[in-house]
Amino acid sequence: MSDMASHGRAGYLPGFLRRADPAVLTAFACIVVLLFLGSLYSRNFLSPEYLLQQLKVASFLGVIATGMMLVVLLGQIDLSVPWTITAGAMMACAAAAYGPVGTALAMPFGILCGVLIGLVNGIGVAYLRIPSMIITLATNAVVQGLMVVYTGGSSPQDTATPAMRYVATGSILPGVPNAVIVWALVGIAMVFLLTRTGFGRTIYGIGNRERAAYLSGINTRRVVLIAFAMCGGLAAFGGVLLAGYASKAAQSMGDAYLLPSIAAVVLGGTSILGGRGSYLGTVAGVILITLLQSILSVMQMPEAGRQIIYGIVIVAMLLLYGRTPASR
Amino acid sequence: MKEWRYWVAEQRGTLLACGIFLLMFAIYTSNHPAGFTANVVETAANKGVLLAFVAMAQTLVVITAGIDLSVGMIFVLTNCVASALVVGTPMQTALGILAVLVVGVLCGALNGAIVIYGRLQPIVATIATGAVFFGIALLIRPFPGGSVNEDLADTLTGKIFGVVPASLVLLLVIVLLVWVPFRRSVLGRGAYAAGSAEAAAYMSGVPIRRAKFAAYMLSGLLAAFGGLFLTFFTYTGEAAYASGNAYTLFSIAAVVIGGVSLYGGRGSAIGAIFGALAFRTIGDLLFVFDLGALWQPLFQGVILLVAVSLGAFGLFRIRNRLEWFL
Amino acid sequence: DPEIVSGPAAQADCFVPWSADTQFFKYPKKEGPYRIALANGYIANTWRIQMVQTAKAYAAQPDVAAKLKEFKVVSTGEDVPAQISAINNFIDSGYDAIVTDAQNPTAFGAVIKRAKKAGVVLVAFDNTLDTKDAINVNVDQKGLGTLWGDWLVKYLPEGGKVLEVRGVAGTSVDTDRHAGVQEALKASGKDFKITEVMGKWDDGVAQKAAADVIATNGPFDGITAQGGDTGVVQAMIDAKHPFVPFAGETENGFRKFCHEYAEQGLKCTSAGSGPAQVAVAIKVAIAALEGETVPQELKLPLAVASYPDLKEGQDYFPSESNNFFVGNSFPTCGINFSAQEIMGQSKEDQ
Amino acid sequence: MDDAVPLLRMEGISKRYGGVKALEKADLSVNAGSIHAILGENGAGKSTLIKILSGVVGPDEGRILLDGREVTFASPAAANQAGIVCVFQELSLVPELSVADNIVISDPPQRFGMIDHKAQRRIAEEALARAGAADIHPRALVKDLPLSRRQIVEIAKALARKPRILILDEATSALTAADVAKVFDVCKRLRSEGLALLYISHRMNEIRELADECTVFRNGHNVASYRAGTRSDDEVIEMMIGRQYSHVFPAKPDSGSASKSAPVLEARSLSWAGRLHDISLTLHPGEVVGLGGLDGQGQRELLLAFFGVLRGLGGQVLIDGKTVSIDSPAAARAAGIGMALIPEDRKTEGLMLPMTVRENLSFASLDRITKAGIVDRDQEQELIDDMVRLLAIKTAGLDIPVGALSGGNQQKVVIAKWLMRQPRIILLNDPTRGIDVGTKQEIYQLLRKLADTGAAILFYSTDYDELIGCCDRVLVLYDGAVRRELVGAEITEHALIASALNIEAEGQSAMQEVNA
Ligand SMILES: Nc1ncnc2c1ncn2[C@@H]1O[C@H](COP(=O)(O)OP(=O)(O)OP(=O)(O)O)[C@@H](O)[C@H]1O
Ligand SMILES: Nc1ncnc2c1ncn2[C@@H]1O[C@H](COP(=O)(O)OP(=O)(O)OP(=O)(O)O)[C@@H](O)[C@H]1O
Ligand SMILES: O[C@@H]1[C@@H](O)[C@H](O)OC[C@H]1O
Ligand SMILES: [Mg+2]
Ligand SMILES: [Mg+2]
Repeated sequence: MSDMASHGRAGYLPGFLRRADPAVLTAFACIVVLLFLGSLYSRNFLSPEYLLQQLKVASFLGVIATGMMLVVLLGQIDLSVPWTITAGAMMACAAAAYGPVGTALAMPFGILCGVLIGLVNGIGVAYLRIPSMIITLATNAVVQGLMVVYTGGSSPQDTATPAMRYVATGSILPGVPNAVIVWALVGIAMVFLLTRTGFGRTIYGIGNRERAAYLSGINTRRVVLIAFAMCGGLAAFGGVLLAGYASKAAQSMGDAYLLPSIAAVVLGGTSILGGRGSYLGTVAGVILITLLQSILSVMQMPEAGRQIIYGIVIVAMLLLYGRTPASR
Repeated sequence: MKEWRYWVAEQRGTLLACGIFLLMFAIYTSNHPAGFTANVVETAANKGVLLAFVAMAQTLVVITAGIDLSVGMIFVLTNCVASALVVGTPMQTALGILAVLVVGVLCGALNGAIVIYGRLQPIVATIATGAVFFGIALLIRPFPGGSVNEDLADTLTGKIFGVVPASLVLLLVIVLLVWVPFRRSVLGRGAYAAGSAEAAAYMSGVPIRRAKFAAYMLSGLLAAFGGLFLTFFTYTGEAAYASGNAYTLFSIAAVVIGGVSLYGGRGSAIGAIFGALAFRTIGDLLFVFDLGALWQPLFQGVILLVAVSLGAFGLFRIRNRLEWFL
Repeated sequence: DPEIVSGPAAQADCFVPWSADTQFFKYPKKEGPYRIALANGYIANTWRIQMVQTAKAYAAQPDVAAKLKEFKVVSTGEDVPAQISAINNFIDSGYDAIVTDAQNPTAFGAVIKRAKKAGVVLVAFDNTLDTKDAINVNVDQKGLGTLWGDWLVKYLPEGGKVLEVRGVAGTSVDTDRHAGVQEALKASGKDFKITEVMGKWDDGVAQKAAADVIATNGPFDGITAQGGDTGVVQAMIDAKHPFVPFAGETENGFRKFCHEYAEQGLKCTSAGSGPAQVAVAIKVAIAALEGETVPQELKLPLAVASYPDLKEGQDYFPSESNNFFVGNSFPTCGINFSAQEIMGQSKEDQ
Repeated sequence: MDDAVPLLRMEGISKRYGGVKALEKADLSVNAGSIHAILGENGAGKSTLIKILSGVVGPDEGRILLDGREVTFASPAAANQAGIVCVFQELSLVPELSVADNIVISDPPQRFGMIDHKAQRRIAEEALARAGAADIHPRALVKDLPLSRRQIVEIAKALARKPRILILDEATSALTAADVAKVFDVCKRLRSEGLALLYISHRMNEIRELADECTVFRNGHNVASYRAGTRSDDEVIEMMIGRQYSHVFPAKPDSGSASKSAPVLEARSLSWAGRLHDISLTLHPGEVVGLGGLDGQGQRELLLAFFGVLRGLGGQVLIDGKTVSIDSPAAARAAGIGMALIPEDRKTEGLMLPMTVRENLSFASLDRITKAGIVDRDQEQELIDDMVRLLAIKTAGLDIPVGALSGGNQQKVVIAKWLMRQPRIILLNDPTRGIDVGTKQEIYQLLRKLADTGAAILFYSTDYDELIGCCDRVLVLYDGAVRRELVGAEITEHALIASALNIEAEGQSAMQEVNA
């Protein structure tokens, strides 16, 4: 072995390819297998309408899981996602009650509320050093409380604005739902952030070892804070999209997204311990979860069977490619 | 350092949780219209003991640096099983109880096998097994119902000599029969060691897999005691998805309030019990303070936030910033 | 202990017994004013919030307030034991009557015994209790399903493909409604092919489930949904699914759609259980304390509005939120809240 | 003795990690009642060999003979069973458990199926006493002990297992002379009791004093075995590195020439948390200043204090004569201050092991190589190339995990990542711990080169030779205060030890002069 400076150029592959690990490829293979199995039940599972419909539904989870992935890369977790989603949706709708200005600012306002929740989480995790699993659990409860007060206390405006509806359900490119475009944009931004920016590097660095990152002169607390704020903002954005999709906001709308968003991130090969994972994997994970839920739902499987199969399939897929390396 | 100081240092988390609980419970009973009576204590004890079992179950896994997001579903599943089997003659009832406990142990063993031998991360593995457990619960109890040996149920949820809540005695017995022997066994120590520094423990020849597996199995067992007690408390079984998830999250909160480190290796199930009792008292405080109905969830959320942030006060004593990252 | 007496009940227009063999209770008369508590469980959905608000508004009406020394509300969340404990606490604290929307119909055996022993009147509504020892107030959930099924039979005389969007698995409300729908369709003798999905009484979930099933199993000739109806219609619109007869609940948003697309084929019946049933429950509790005769099981009329009789400003409110349940009055009981009134009231209240 | 069956033989052992051949057909033979030293550069395969011997990893090929009989160890526990006990280079203590718990961890005493605390305590006290550390309380948590004490506990733990073969893999690398002496006494006693000891160290003087037999490893293979004392140090080092070896330490400039320029860093009466007391010092461009003293006398804290890690610091820090308040490493490295800290533990403080060499190298310079937040990859590549060249970092590529590098090369990466910023003030916290002589030499030369180009260097080392060979001045700390300043020719082993132990000696009057 000699000095390897000459090896440098080889590292110039696009980031997502360089990081593409077998887990991601296997996850995509699982998607194909799922579709194949579904098509045995009904040809419609391969129809473009169904697939686009799935992509559209997946894009809500996709946006939410994007934020979740950021904090998971840090080795943290955000359990406040359910009510952050709801708060984003409700507050966006609420803003619409304030005339044309309110209507125009509805989406940014909803997202801003999510960012604020994320900031509280971030302060707790980064500055007060409370384990994220617990501080986010508590903020979830607080936000739920706030939303209950809001819903009961003042006559709520809960109808989505036309813009929200358009972003969630319209299609600016023929045949391609806007929601999918939104997810694609969020995803591209995320890939760029993770692979090309200094911020992305520090996310991975902190996820691997925050102490070393700190001693390298990184303001790790600020990075963690920002990541949580982004996670909150993205969850709220997901809520805004969901409100646009359903054309209204409702209290329980976030409940169904917590565990799937975590599962999607991990199924995509991101280590729950932080520091390792690629966005492409998260994309695969999101599509996997969405398809699995949809196929089980449509196959007229009773709820009990659906839960059992859902669980078994996740474990099976992880056993296929999500195992931590053997110690010996 | 004096010997007792080492003891206090070891038990700090537990003592703190105990203190928080006593303070909150004092506030509660002193504002309760009925005051500190046997009935009020019994009611609080029954409700607290349920969560205490689940929190103990969570503790065992957390000590190994894992987390069990299926613990609430084991609780729900064993509740459903108990509502089908723990009835009839004393003999049948006893066999039923045994079956319920076996189901719990099996659930824990499944989790353990997947996490330890399958080498999956506990968070996702237990999200998945939780779905399976719930599915099975729903198969057993598509609708709320079933029944339980009511004499036994009334005894265990009632009072002994009209004063001492039987549930507390039951909890104590389980602690002495399950937790204490585990804590003092080689496997128990192995579980702590694995949670604190798995590689180091392995290199030291600690049987970490067996220790962790034992922790997961006992966790399932304790969750099953919870499910059993829920059946005694409600006379029935119900495959309630929401409450399964709620108990999982409550148990995490209880464990943290109880001074158990989510990073593994530190804390005790006794602390988690006090954490559970304290957490339950947060809910009880609603009863004694005259809060608008719509403000109650917010109130609970804020108290929870304060309770879990208490640990952060230690932060201000930290003078070496590197200690943030331990 | 209540005496079991024969009917009819006092205020017979309102206190309608469930069936011919329903028992009647006569509790020992107590002197007012009374201390009454509402032990709610889950709170984080609009129906429940509307319910709690209605309870407060009802208790504040002058003639009711005059009879009450105290009216206390506690919401304990989804955890059954917490709700049981709350009721125990109310009993131990000497409340005269306790009204509850029970998280579980079968879990309250011990509480019922305890209330009986303490002479406390226990009234359950909406999610009622499987018992003969407490008063139950509810709409007929199975009857609701039957009503929906009959509506579909009426508009699909030849049978056809029906989508049934169900509620939360494992709840009695979902099971009863489902049974009602199935039986009605089967009783018609026509050829109905039913596809079921779970919508969890939630617009988002229902919409997603409906969109999936439309893409794979559609199109359908008729639809029935319990809760989440607005989302289901939205899914039809998004998928360009033809508008077909629809039997659903009473959300304002759903009714707005029904009005808007009626001529294109969205012929609806909209029926359900209004949150105002809590007021009936309180009313029964007071009557029982006053020593009047009350039925053990009390059946409330369904709030129904159907094509082509949906009236703006009465059955639906175009400028209001999509998100509340319109059916909120029980005229036979003198309970006439409008939903907007309820959801707006507390602004001045706080 | 030579024709008797050796206690242990390892034959033809090979082990690969991916593409890296850690060991290739390595042999080793060890006799009872002797201390056998294993020498070799970083990455020579020493640790891998003993990991195989103690059952932590399995060999790809080769066999192990114990008392002439072939054995295989499926786990560390199995090796323990056979009497093979290892003190690993990476400590194997469990931080959340107490010292006593740790000492008995592999086989705690039991009564009625439960751990017998009384017996455990007895065993622990005995083992601690044998390791010369009776002052460590058995109930103290390991995580509360400083590194040097932990290493002693580790040795006590090994002793409690009653080994036949005791392996010490750089067990003394964090120990100071006094502790090392105690460990040596233990080793010698064990030898006389008939044990075989395998001793790995990069400190030649230790090997000289202790070893009976030596085996030198290079590139995963044993290149020579000899009886201790039959080869000169230079010969041994040449066997290890496979090339000519001369002057370890670079020449120092005329003493005092640097201190004529204005100080770049100055401390006035620094104090902190009862651990630092009234420390004043100055550091000039072009100087290498050492921090001496027994381990744990506040040297680390002092470096951390400068680097902005400690809160509630008393006194003043001046940069270029102006008072500054540095409250984070981010502030310390900022332009205008330009400080760098090579931390104590490269694995947890210096590097992100699973990340690539590239990412680690540029991690502390991200602010310099990003424009509008975006990494300029060309600029990054240039800087990295410079550094790889400057420090001669041996790696199979820039996009492999840095954890796959040998210890010495990992340490070079840590140093390189800071040199990339061209710091004016370089703080080093025991940077050569666990580094082979060849690499050490390179580092010494580098330090001097940096000083010559105007950097100011503050250098803590547990190795006295280093302080003597490298430093223009040495500040000896005792109990958080500067006990003595040694300048130029005053820096001798005798003076260092005397002042480190705070011995009343001829140094006393000199010290008073310094303080005055
Ligand atoms: N887990 C591993 N994965 C990949 N490569 C490894 C691993 N462990 C060791 N190596 C490689 O094997 C070779 C031998 O390493 P080993 O740790 O045995 O060296 P050593 O002689 O103990 O060095 P040092 O003196 O630095 O401790 C090195 O090139 C190292 O990079
Ligand atoms: N290392 C020790 N030295 C002396 N006494 C001890 C030690 N550890 C525990 N004890 C004593 O043993 C008894 C039980 O201690 P404790 O309750 O702390 O044990 P534990 O928590 O079950 O197990 P562990 O000792 O592993 O923490 C107490 O009397 C305690 O003082
Ligand atoms: O009756 C149901 C009520 O209990 C639930 O809270 O909301 C939906 C209603 O249909
Ligand atoms: Mg202890
Ligand atoms: Mg080594």
